[in-house]
Amino acid sequence: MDIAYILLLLLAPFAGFLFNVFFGKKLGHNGAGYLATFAVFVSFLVTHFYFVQINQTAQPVTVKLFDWIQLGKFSIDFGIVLDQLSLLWLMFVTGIGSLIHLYSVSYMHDDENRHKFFAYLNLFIFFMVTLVTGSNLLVMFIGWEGVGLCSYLLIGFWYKNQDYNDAAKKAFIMNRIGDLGFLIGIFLLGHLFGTLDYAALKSAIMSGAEVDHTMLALAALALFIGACGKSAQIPLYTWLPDAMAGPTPVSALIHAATMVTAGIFMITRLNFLFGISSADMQTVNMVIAIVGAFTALVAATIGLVQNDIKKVLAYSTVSQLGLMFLALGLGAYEVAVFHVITHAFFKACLFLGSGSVIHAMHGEQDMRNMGGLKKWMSVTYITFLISSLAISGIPPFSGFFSKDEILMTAFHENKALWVIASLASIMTAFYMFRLLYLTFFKEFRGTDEQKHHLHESPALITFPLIVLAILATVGGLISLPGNSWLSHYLEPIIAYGGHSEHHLDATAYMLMGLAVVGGLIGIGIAYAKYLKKGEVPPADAQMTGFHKLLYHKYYVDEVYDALFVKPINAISTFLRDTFESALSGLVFGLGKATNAIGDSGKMLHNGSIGRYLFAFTLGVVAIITYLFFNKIV
Amino acid sequence: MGNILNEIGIENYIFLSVILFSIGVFGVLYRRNAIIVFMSIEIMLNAVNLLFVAFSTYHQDAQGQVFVFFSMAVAAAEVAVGLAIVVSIFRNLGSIDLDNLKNLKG
Amino acid sequence: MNTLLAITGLGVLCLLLEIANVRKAIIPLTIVGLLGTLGITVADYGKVESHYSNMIVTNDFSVSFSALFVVLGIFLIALSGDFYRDAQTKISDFVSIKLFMLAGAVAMVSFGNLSMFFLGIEVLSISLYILAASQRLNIRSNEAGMKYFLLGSFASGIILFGICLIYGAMGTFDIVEISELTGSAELPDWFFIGIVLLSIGMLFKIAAVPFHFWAPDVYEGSPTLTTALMSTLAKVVAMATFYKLLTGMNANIYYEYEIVIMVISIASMTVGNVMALRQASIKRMLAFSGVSHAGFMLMTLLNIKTSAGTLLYYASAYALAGIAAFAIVLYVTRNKSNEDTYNFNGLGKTRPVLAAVLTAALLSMAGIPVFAGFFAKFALFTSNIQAGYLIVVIAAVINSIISVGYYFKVILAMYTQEPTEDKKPVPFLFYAVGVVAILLNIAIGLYPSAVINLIK
Amino acid sequence: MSTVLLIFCILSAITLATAFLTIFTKQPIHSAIYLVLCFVSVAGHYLLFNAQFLAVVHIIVYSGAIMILFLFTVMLMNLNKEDEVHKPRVTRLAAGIIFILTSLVLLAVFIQTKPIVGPYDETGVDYQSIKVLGQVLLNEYMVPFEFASVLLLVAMIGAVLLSKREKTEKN
Amino acid sequence: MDVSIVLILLLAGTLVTLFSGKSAGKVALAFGILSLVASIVLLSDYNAGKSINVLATWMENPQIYFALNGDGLSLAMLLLTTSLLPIIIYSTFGSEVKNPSSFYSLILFMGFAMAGTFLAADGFLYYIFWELALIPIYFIALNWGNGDAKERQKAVVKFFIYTFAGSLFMLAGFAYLYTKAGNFLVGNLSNLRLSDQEQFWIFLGFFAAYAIKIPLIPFHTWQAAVYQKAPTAGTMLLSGIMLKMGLYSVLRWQLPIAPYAAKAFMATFLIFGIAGTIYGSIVALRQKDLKKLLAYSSLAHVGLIAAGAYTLTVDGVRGAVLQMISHGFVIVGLFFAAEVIYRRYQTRDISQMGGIRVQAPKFTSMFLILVLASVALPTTFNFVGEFTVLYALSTIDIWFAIIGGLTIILGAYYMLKMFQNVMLGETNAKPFADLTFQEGLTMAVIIGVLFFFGMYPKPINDLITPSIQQILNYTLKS
Repeated sequence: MDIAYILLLLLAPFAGFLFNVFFGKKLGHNGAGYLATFAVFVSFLVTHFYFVQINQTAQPVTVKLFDWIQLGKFSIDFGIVLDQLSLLWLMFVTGIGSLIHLYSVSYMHDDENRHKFFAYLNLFIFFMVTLVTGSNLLVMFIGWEGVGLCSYLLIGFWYKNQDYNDAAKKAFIMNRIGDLGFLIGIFLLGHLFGTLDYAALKSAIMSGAEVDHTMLALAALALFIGACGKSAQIPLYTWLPDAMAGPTPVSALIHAATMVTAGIFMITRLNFLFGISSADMQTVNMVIAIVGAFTALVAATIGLVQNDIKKVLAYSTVSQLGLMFLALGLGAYEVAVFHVITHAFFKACLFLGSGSVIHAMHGEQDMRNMGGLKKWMSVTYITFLISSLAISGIPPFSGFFSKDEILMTAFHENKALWVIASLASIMTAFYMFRLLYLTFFKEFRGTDEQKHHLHESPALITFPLIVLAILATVGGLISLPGNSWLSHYLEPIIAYGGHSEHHLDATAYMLMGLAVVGGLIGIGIAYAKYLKKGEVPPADAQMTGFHKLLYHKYYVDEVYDALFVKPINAISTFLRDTFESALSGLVFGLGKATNAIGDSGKMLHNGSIGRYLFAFTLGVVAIITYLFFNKIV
Repeated sequence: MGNILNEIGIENYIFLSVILFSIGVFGVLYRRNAIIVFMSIEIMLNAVNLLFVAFSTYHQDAQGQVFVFFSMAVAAAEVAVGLAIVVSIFRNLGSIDLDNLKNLKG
Repeated sequence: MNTLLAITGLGVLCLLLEIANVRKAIIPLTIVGLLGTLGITVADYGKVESHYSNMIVTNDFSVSFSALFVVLGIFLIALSGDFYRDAQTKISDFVSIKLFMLAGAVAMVSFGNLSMFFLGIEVLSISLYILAASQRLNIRSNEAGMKYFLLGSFASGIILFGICLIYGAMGTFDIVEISELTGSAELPDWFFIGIVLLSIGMLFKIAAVPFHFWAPDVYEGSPTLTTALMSTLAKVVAMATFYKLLTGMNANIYYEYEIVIMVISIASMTVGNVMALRQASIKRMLAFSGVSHAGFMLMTLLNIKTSAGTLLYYASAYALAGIAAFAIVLYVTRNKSNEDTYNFNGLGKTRPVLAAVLTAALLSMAGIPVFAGFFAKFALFTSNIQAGYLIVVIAAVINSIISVGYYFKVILAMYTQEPTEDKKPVPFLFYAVGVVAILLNIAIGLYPSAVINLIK
Repeated sequence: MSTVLLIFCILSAITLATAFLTIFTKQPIHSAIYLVLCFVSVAGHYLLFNAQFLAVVHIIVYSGAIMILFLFTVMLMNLNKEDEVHKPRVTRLAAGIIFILTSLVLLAVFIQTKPIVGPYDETGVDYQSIKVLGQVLLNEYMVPFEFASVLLLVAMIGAVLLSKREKTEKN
Repeated sequence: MDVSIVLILLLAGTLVTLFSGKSAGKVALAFGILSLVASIVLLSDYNAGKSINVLATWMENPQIYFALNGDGLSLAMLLLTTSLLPIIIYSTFGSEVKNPSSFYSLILFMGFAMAGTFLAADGFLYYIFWELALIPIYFIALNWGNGDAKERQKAVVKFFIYTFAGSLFMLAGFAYLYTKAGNFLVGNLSNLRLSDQEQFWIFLGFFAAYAIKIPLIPFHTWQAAVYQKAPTAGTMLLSGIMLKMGLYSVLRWQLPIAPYAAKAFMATFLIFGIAGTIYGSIVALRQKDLKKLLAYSSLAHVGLIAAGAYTLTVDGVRGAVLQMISHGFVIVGLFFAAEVIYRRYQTRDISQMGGIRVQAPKFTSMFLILVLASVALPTTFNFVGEFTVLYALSTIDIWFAIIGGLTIILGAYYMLKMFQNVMLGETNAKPFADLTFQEGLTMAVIIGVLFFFGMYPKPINDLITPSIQQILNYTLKS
């Protein structure tokens, strides 16, 4: 029975994909969209069914579908495991997924390739489900690459624009860099333990078998590189802001709520590996924490000055993901998971909200050309405000709880990281409200043409916004400080007992207070700057100094370009034009040389009988001389 | 009848023959006139014939001399054919200078 | 013996037919006669006999090679009809000369006495001189005849000298006696000098470097049919005779001599192939290719005890491919003033069958499988590795590579260039000879043991 | 020095000298005459060996037949004047060097060989009279003898073939 | 039924096709499918444990057998050949082929020779098939190729001479082996106890042949030019099947016969292979000609396959074989895509393409799937192979896997860049009709195979593993 349900879970989106690919165009105007939504919703229902079940039984469901790849030491089957972690992830993947599908029905209704869009979205859900439910690393890798593919397809959805295509390509390739790390990690683990199955790996590691801990740490590091690629951490984060080229629902679903959290999912999934207490592994964890913290800070600083509404959200996503990695690095897996969930709620809401704005503005994304939109779009405004408060960590919104947990963990483990993370949080509050003020307050700065068309989005768009806003508000309930349902729920997953729950002591309250104050400071500065003074960010050309550096994202793209892309292309050109022809010339050269000898040999055969006779006689003399004066017989 | 070689020595005949043969070779290399070149070849053949006879005496055996007959027949045949070729070249070219025969080369 | 008589008789018959004024019958009759001769020859297979004071011996070697020569002779005579269409009055002369030449060739592989060998080689040579110069109004033909004649008589002189020295050492011309005497301790050094001089003469006949200079010029200048004859029959005959001389006289080849053969073999392959690369005339190219094949065939002498079969096989493969190739060359260069490669342009389009035959022939020469040339090369390699001459094998490998270069030049011309002229009618015999020869080639390529094991 | 040896030396000197002169003389006619002398001296050698029949045949074939053929051709071509251009000096020099080289090498080879020790065979049996020769030639060497006829036949056909005017030529 | 049936069918097909005039294509397709069916029957016979080998004496002296062995590895390669053959033949149906009877006949003949190469168990027979395969492709490239005739000749002749040169060294090696073993049967040759030095030379001799045929850098210079100049069917034959001849031969002949040398050289050849992978990927990056780009991509892939084979581990070899098969399909598909474009644009210059997606969505999807398969996206067959190979490399040394693994990054880079430049962007001014039924079917079949075995490679795996195990037993015996 389980198999049938699980196949339904897995294949409903896939069936949606196939149906939309082949027949989507014939399904009428919105048919494809509704079909796709329905497919995801089916998955959601199945997920829900299992979610309820596991809450009662706490028994994970494992299903082996078929043997897949055989290696000398072990074989890899195509297996599905539905345990607490995967079900949790599935809940919001399919849940938010359904909402965003619904949203897209309206959002994309003018696009001629709608059916493809929904097909890709369904395919994405399918791969995401695979990623989450796979019972071993390689099945996860299928999903891992699959969601990367969908990301590629959806970023480049408007394929006529080569810049978008470049962004898509960039996303795919940067992900692949991470994927290589992932693969190396898989190889190392496979080599060490002879299995890739989570359960088997876990028991092998937990049983304390003699393994090379350095190799284990290396495997963990390699896997983390994989996570960096997918979850946009330094140094592989630059693709995510560019990925905003895709339609906004895509940004919400893939590049905020679900796919980019795959890295966190993977590390949490493998917490029995990352949690090993060896010196080498601690170094790895430190690296993860530091990378996370710095990503949070760097992305936040860049976010401060971006003018594209979606870019701001993108950097905010990178920054938040950094915070999650910080938590992972510090061993607080359930905290990271908690933040993933709340982040999924409010960031999806934010993106969808920005989508609503962009929809109203007919594709305009530059905040400098917006302003005062709350007059026209009240629902959007309110949901946006709630989400902004949530992300800024203002109680009682969900973000407050999750972010606070991270900060608290950081405070206990490493003060420096806490400082960095807190700075990032303050900045987050600032740029989110900068965004809010620039978009919804003051006067409209766009053209009259745009102004004329401003309107609130239809219900299909606002409904998901409202649902998500509610979730963003109450999401914190799942893990209240001191009494965390989530920690309890995830207990079977966390191998080493998780980190000790923080007691609600004075320090905790002080930290909460500090965080809230920090958030408020950020909001306050934004208020002063953009609402009170009414500043509008300067045009691109007028930026100077640090501002310009930030605006250009520290020129990281340019540096990468100069360090990797250009040299490789230059080498390629060199090899193509010079080396290849030289190599080819070498082979031809042998032929040419032989021909040249042949040509000069012609002069020897000059037709003169005299010369021929000379050669003849000389030959006779030479042979006789050799034979009879060399060694007498 | 004694063996004449006891007084002269087969080596001397070999040397004579070799030198005569070499003279023939020299002539072939030295002259351009086809006829003279033919003559040189005849000298070579004669040198060998002479040696055949010397060996025939050496072995006190008739076969060597019989072979000389064949050799003569061959020489005659060669000369006949060779001269026919020379004549036909002369008809075409008006000359029998071997150095003029350089159309075929390369 | 029977073969020799039959062929000579046929030659005389030709002359009589001319007198009887039935020219048209000459070629068909000759072919039928030769087919009969082939039967007579093959019937002798397996016998070991000697005739007339051991002047002529019959054994597997002589029978196999004689049969090959007769087969080649049939092909060559079949091609004569069209080739001499402008000289009908002389056709009996041409055919009978070829028949006599064939008799000489048979004598050369079945001699039991050096006198038969010498006469055989002279009959062969003189016939070739005549045939080379036979277009007497063509200065190129004259020149070819002259060159061949001069160098050939020169070589004859050296062969004669060699025979003379062998006689001086042994006191006999009978090779059985000679081979018995070589075992004795009292072996005068003259014998070896004689063998060396004889070898040099034979090296000239097979056109090995550095005695090959005549070959390209003579091949180019001679009438094409004669070229075909020289490059197939004459070369194979000379090589077989060379082999028979060395084995028959039990010349006890010693190391230095083998080194010389090895060097000449490598040099022939290399010079032949490298020179062939840049030849415009296909006849010249085939001449140089022949030089290189001579080098290949010389490799058999390095493993002389066991390589008779290999030699027979290589010779058959080479000669059959050569005949097939020349049948096409004859067709293409009919009424042409030269034999340059461009004449073959577009043959693949106008005459696909002929082009396919020529392609197959060239592929065989290059040593590509299923064609006999491949197995021939392979057998050579194996036998030389067995003898321990790896260097020759490596040289042969490298040379095979070079050879592909020029063989493919012609193939390219046939298949990639546009035809320069309209189709001309093809005489049936050209088709027949080309196709039959190449089919034979492929047949022995598929069943090499049929040929290679003929001589045990 | 015995008389025989003396005769040998003189004959050899004549043979070599005339051979040289054949080559060096510019007039083809003179060359031919020197060659005849050379042949005659070779016949002298044959006589020295007591091979009378061979000597006679030699004179008849070479001095008689072959030389006449040569002379006839020379006359036919009207070559009896010194119109032959010499080969280039280098070639001649090279020819000289080759000549010396060839003779030296060949001589050296034969000098090096094991010397013949002891007296030569003296069977006393007649081996070179016409009778014996005839027997050998027509018994043992019957096949080659017949085959020589083929050779001559080929040469004859060839000579005719090469010199016969073709019908087309007349037009 | 034994394996010779396939050879007989293909040879018969060659002859029948040659004389079937205008309908040659259909006849050839029929024979191709027949041989596929025959191979499948053989496969089931083999799986049922029936003997499908042939062993007949061809000649007594020298001792040469007409020996064909259908073990798992050979059958896998045979199936690759016989399944690609109909696809390749069918793929040409959309374009005008001049002189079709010769063309299709040559294709079948080439299939015959390649199938023979994969089946031959006698070294001599194997060599004959090996060389024979060269002739048809030579003529196909020469006569039906494209581009400037002079350039084409140059490239094709170079190809021929180059590969022929390599194989002659192999022939010399076989000749040497023959003198040692007295026959050519692969089993006997593998059981020879050659000295280390002998093995060294034999290995090198074989390597000359295989390195050029595969091709490994730096012996690859013939490849790009020939791929570019040959007609697409020829390129497919070359890249889809013929390349695999070299790789297969490494496994079948080189490793078991010269095991010591194989072990001694292992690291070197791993580096050769991996270097080829990186090199090919980098050069592919800036190619202007679509077919050339695919040629270099092929170079990159076979480098990795070769590296897998030379790991001398079961995983490496198995991965290599899987990769050989999957690469065969995907590269045929990709070349076909290039052909589809060529049929419409009459060019292979990437700079003249772009903006096709708008006009041809079906084609775009299929092309994209092939591109993704070629960059080894999981669920495609290529991933299975590449993963296995990389895993095997990692067991030798993790750095091999890391550097070899760069191919998944670089591969994605050049393939996606190509895809973007060819298919995406503003609508092309030139019209582009979407796939015809014939074209669509061709691509769909290939894609189906890629996905099916991508998800379920077990049948192939089970088929090849025992023979690989056996080969490695020979190789690794001390």
